Amino acid sequence: MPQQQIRFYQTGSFVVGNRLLDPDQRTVQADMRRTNSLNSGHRACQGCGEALGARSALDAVMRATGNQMVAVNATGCLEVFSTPYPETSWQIPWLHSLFGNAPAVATGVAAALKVKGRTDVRVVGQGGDGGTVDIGLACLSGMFERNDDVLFICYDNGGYMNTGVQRSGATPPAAATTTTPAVGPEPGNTFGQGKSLPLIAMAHRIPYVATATVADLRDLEYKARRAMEFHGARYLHVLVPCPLGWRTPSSDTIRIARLATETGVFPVFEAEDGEVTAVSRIRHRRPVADYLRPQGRYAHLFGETPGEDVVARIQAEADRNVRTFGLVDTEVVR
Amino acid sequence: MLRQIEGSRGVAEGVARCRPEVICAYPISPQTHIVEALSTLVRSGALARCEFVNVESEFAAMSVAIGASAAGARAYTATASQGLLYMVEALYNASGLGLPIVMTVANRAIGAPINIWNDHSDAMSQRDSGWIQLYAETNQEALDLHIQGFRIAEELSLPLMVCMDGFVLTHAVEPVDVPDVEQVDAFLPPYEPRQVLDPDDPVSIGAMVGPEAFTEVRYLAHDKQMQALELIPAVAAEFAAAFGRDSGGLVRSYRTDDAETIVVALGSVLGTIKDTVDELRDEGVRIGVLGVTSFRPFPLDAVRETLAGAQRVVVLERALAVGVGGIVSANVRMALSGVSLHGYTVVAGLGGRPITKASLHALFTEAIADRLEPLTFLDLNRELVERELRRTRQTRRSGPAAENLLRDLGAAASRIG
Amino acid sequence: MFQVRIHGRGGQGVVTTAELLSVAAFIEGRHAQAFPSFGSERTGAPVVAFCRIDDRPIRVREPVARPDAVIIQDATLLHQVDVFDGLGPDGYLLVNTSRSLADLGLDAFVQRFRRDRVIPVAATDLAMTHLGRPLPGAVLLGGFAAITGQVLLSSVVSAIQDRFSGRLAAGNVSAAREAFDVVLAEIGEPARAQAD
Amino acid sequence: MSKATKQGTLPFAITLDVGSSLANKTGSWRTERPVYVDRLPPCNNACPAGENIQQWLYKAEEGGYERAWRQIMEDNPFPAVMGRVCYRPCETACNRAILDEAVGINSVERFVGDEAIKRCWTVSVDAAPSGKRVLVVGAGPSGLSAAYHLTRLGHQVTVRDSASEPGGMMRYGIPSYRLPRDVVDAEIQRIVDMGVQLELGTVVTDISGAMTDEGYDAVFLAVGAHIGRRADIPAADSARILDAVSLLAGMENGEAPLLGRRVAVYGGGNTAMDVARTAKRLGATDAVVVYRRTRDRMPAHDIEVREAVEEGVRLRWLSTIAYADAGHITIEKMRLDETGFPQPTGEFEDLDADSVVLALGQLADLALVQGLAGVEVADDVVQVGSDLMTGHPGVFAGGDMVPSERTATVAIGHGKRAARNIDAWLRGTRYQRPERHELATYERLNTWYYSDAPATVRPRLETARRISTFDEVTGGLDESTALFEARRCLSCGNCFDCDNCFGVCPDNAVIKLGADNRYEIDLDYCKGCGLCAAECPSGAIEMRAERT
Repeated sequence: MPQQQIRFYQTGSFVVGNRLLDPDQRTVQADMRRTNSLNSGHRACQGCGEALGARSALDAVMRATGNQMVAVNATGCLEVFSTPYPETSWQIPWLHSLFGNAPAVATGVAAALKVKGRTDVRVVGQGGDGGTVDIGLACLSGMFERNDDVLFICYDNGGYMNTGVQRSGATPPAAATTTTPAVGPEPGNTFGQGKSLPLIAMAHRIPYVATATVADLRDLEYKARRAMEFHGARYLHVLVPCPLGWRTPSSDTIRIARLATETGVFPVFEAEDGEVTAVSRIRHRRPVADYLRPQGRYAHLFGETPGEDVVARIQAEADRNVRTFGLVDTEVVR
Repeated sequence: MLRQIEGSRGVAEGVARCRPEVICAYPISPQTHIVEALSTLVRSGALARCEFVNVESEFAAMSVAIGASAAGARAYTATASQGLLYMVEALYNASGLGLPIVMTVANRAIGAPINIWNDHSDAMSQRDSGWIQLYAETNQEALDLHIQGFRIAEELSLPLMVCMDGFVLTHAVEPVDVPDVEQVDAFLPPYEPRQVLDPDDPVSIGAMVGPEAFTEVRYLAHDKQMQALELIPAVAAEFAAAFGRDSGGLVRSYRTDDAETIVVALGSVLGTIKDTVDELRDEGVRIGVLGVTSFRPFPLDAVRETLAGAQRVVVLERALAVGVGGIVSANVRMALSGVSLHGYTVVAGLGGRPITKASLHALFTEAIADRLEPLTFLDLNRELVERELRRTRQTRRSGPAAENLLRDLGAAASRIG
Repeated sequence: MFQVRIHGRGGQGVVTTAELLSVAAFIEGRHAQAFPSFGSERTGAPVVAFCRIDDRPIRVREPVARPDAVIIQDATLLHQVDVFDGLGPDGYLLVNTSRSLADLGLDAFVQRFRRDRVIPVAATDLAMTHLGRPLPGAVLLGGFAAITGQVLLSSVVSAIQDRFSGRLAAGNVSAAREAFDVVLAEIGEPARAQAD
Repeated sequence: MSKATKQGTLPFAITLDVGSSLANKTGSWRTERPVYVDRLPPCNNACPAGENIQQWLYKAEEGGYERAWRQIMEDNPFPAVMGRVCYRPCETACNRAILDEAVGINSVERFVGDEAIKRCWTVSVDAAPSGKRVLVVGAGPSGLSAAYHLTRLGHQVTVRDSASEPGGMMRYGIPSYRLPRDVVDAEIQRIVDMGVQLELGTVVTDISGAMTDEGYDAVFLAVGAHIGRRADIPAADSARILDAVSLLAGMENGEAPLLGRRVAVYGGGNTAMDVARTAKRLGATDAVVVYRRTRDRMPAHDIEVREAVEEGVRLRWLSTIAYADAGHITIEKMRLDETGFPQPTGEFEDLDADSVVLALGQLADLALVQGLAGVEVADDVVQVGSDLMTGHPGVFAGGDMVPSERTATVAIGHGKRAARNIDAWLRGTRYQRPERHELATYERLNTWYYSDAPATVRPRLETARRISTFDEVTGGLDESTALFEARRCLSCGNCFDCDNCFGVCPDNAVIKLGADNRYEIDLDYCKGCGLCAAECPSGAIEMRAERT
């Protein structure tokens, strides 16, 4: 009989730890003295996944580095809601330069710290999917290719939400944005081949690449901490639902992220030197419709003229993920 | 030590003596020799404690410099032409954040048509980017301006670009006095950032500023450049005292005291102009030249002071504000508001066209006789453009102008220039 | 002011030749300025470089249009580019060739110049002998020193040693020396009093 | 605001001093606020003994078995007994059953109860002596439970019982292979040690006398139901017919009844199963339970039936015994009418049986209330109010002798209820049942956070050894399995300090108070997104609209 170490929680997937764990096993977010890298008073929407993801990731990095860290932020929601003059919500040394250059700016900071012998201070670059997979991609790829000592974190909410929900390279197929009506099967986004930045990052053979979601903050923390055990370029891709852009209730942010993983739409895994080393198995596999239906951006797939064919294509994508990453032991959809 | 070396090499040696801690390199002619030379200096250890980062674009180059500077490192990069334009967004950001980055701009034309040769279109396009712009007349001055540049930039927390004519200077081998490390160390203290990313004293740099404070922020940026009007000559004087050379400053005049005609120009062409001025002086013409070293901030008072006494001003520009004409001229006119004299704008040396003494001699003679058009294109091949204009008037689809012109020029295109 | 124009092809070290010449002059405490015909010429394409030598600081930046001397590193250019353009009747002309001017069919062209100032030098051959590589530039400067007297052979030699090292330096030096002797022999006596 | 830091004056507006957004009270965005609530867990709700199951599991899962045991003892003095014989209504109600399998509450209770016996934990009486004396008639689960609680409430209690040993049905009704006697003895002894007066072999007949002459201030009647219900089956004189209750009681007194090799048991209750299984253990080769309805209508609990069948007991549905003779009985087949009532079919069949044991239910011996003023008897049981008081002031009754389900657990519950009401009555007040929370339903849970953890199966004695001995059939859990089982509890409807709300708030608007003091919402910053409520595993947070 395996000893159930953690009460209530799926081993390894519980949210933030609890009284039954040894203090050193508890998550940073469970710590009354956690650093709150992003403190209260920020102007993020109610139920913002990005605010939650950013605080959790950076708190973990702070814990891992003994607060010896610097963050560089791309332009975007996170930057705008966290630092409108005269107030900032950050508790860390933080620099915002431009939309498309955060990885390069982070490289610059890392270079400066290196030349000053402050290699104990670690650098984190962060941005939304626009600043990462679109306008920031060239700088990011350069940072990867040079293997600069930077952890870059992408908070992926699948669109340009800061400017009012426009399509980005990370907007999933069939999702509706304010600019997709022109391109996709109205009003949803087109089906492309997709743009998996984690895979692109892996193609650079950088030491560490991982994906995570706000549905599993413990896993997110673990990966942020793990990333700090490496030197060189590291990439963490975090799925952060956006109640505004996804048109979901603010209280559903985590539930939706969970569904993204349980349906296979968003594979959660780790890779080292370009090879997948671990995947988070799907616990109770669900059909993609369970993930799509609650989201307003997919409402057109479930209206008077339901888009079964579209849903089927998305299901096929999820199935591919499940196969590619081996997300479930047995191929049964519950 | 006085050495006979290529301008790019001279600049690299000068920059190295400023001990930059982070150098971002991306190739583009005619700047490339500078970062190549710096790379070897880092390799050889002549430039120690320096991170040399090979970036993937000029945009990245400036971005890396921004990060490095914000983290308290002395940052340097070099670029030209399209490269400068490619980093424009970051240029404004660097000045907005008040990061004292120093950058060499090996001035080069901007396409299309693509053209690798020298003019000032690139740097001129960034005159409002908030960067200080200093133009070098010789390779010696180019080197010296970098040493002064770091002083000025870091004292004001403003980025500064040293503009030197591409090829004309960067590729020219001439005597350059390369100062000793000790000399430079004594003149240029280590970088003390005004703000820095420090885990032990964290701050948020780069906040979003709304209407309630944006005007003030911009005003303060302008005020810094006004302070530079004081600082630049002060630093130049200190430099002269320490190195025994006149370099930099706001403006430099040559034989202007009794001049009726004063030519205003920037950069390496000043040398050729001075020779021409001497020739004309020998003919008894009262002519002089005013070299503008600091184009940003623009020294309105100094320019006015020199020009106020003259009867005519010929502003010779290596750039063209398409649709209006002169860029430097506009600034000179501002300096002369209220003063009535003949003003001529001459656009010369675009895309590497040589500015010869002969042409200048003729030009000035015309000017002195006040037979000059208010806007003149030096050595413009009238026949050629007329033909093209005729062509375009005749047929709607007359093909690309540049190629037509080349066709008309024929073999001449492959000629030296 | 003494102005030199050097013709050659990309990859033949034309720019280096101009630079070496300027350095030689610099070594003698004179003012010199060397620069290429700014362009993006690739290997094999016709290229030009310039050098000015003067006793006063050189301010002018225009290309050399009226050279006092023209050095042709590659004789095959003779019929492709107007290499004599701007060269005055008293101008010097140094051609890298193992053949005679007649063989090159240049007689007609060089009529207007002083015979003793138009010298063919088998620079490439010399380079191959001493260097094992077809780099005629430095070699021609030996000839240039002899024919123009603008710079001393010793200065050319130190410029070469300053720029190159080891075999390359040694080879170039000995080749330059031989070129100097060859040209001297050709023109009988040094153009300039050897007192200094 | 750009203020002087170690770095000197920061550049105006562009650079800001950290953490300054605390000045921006985002609580003003809120239209709903999260509120922490406590709900009634279904297990607690279902427990006839009124145990706070969730609470003692919470303590047990930390390994705090003594604290868990003391929590049980607040309501029930028989954890070790209950951990064996309770029919587990709590597990039937358990929300976890919907997720995977119900939490093995009963098994943990037994583990904790046995721990208490092993470690000799005792309960102290802290209440000041009230000077009141209470007579309890009947030393069964109900009576002893009442005695236990009354003692803890400061009253002096005497328990009288006609039997020679205390425990009532726990001893005389339940076979020892289900409930070893040493366990019963231990838990009763603990009660006696608290100062309860035990007078055995004493038949009480005169209640009012006891109150007036002996000066008892109140009486609690809990005599149980020990008389086997007879059914007049046509039978030959030579037919051997016994009744279940006396048979089982006889076992306890060491008299092995002569049943023969083939035994027919008549009835469908738990007692029928007990008898059939006992018969097996006494060497019967064939034990048949004859019942007139179908299995699903059997009053016997499922486990009982299952274990009986495992041990080789045969069941005959839809049958009544029409005639009993020596060595065989005649059975008439029945069929259920539309109302589910069995109707004779006229088909008969013979069945070999050396003896017939009647297990058709029990009756209470109500002689002692005859003539007791005000006490009303109907349907063979004493009528009581919700406070369990009979029509006779100061005389209360509970257990099998009052209208209710007849299980030990219910009896123990009565004991507690009676004690509280008696205590109130003695103090001249009325016992007020505390307000009950809203039920914690499965829908309110966020079960994602709970482990996939199937229930621990208790070790069971292999059949061969079972039917040959009276050894205890079902074993207990060891410490690790008990811990595991305890930790399967979902804590339905009540905060368990999981830190979820603290962690998932995007605005850091949940304040962790620490040291099991739970949390509090920081209304200065809470934007009312509702994530904490949605992600609370146990459904202990509720969103309430802000007053407009």
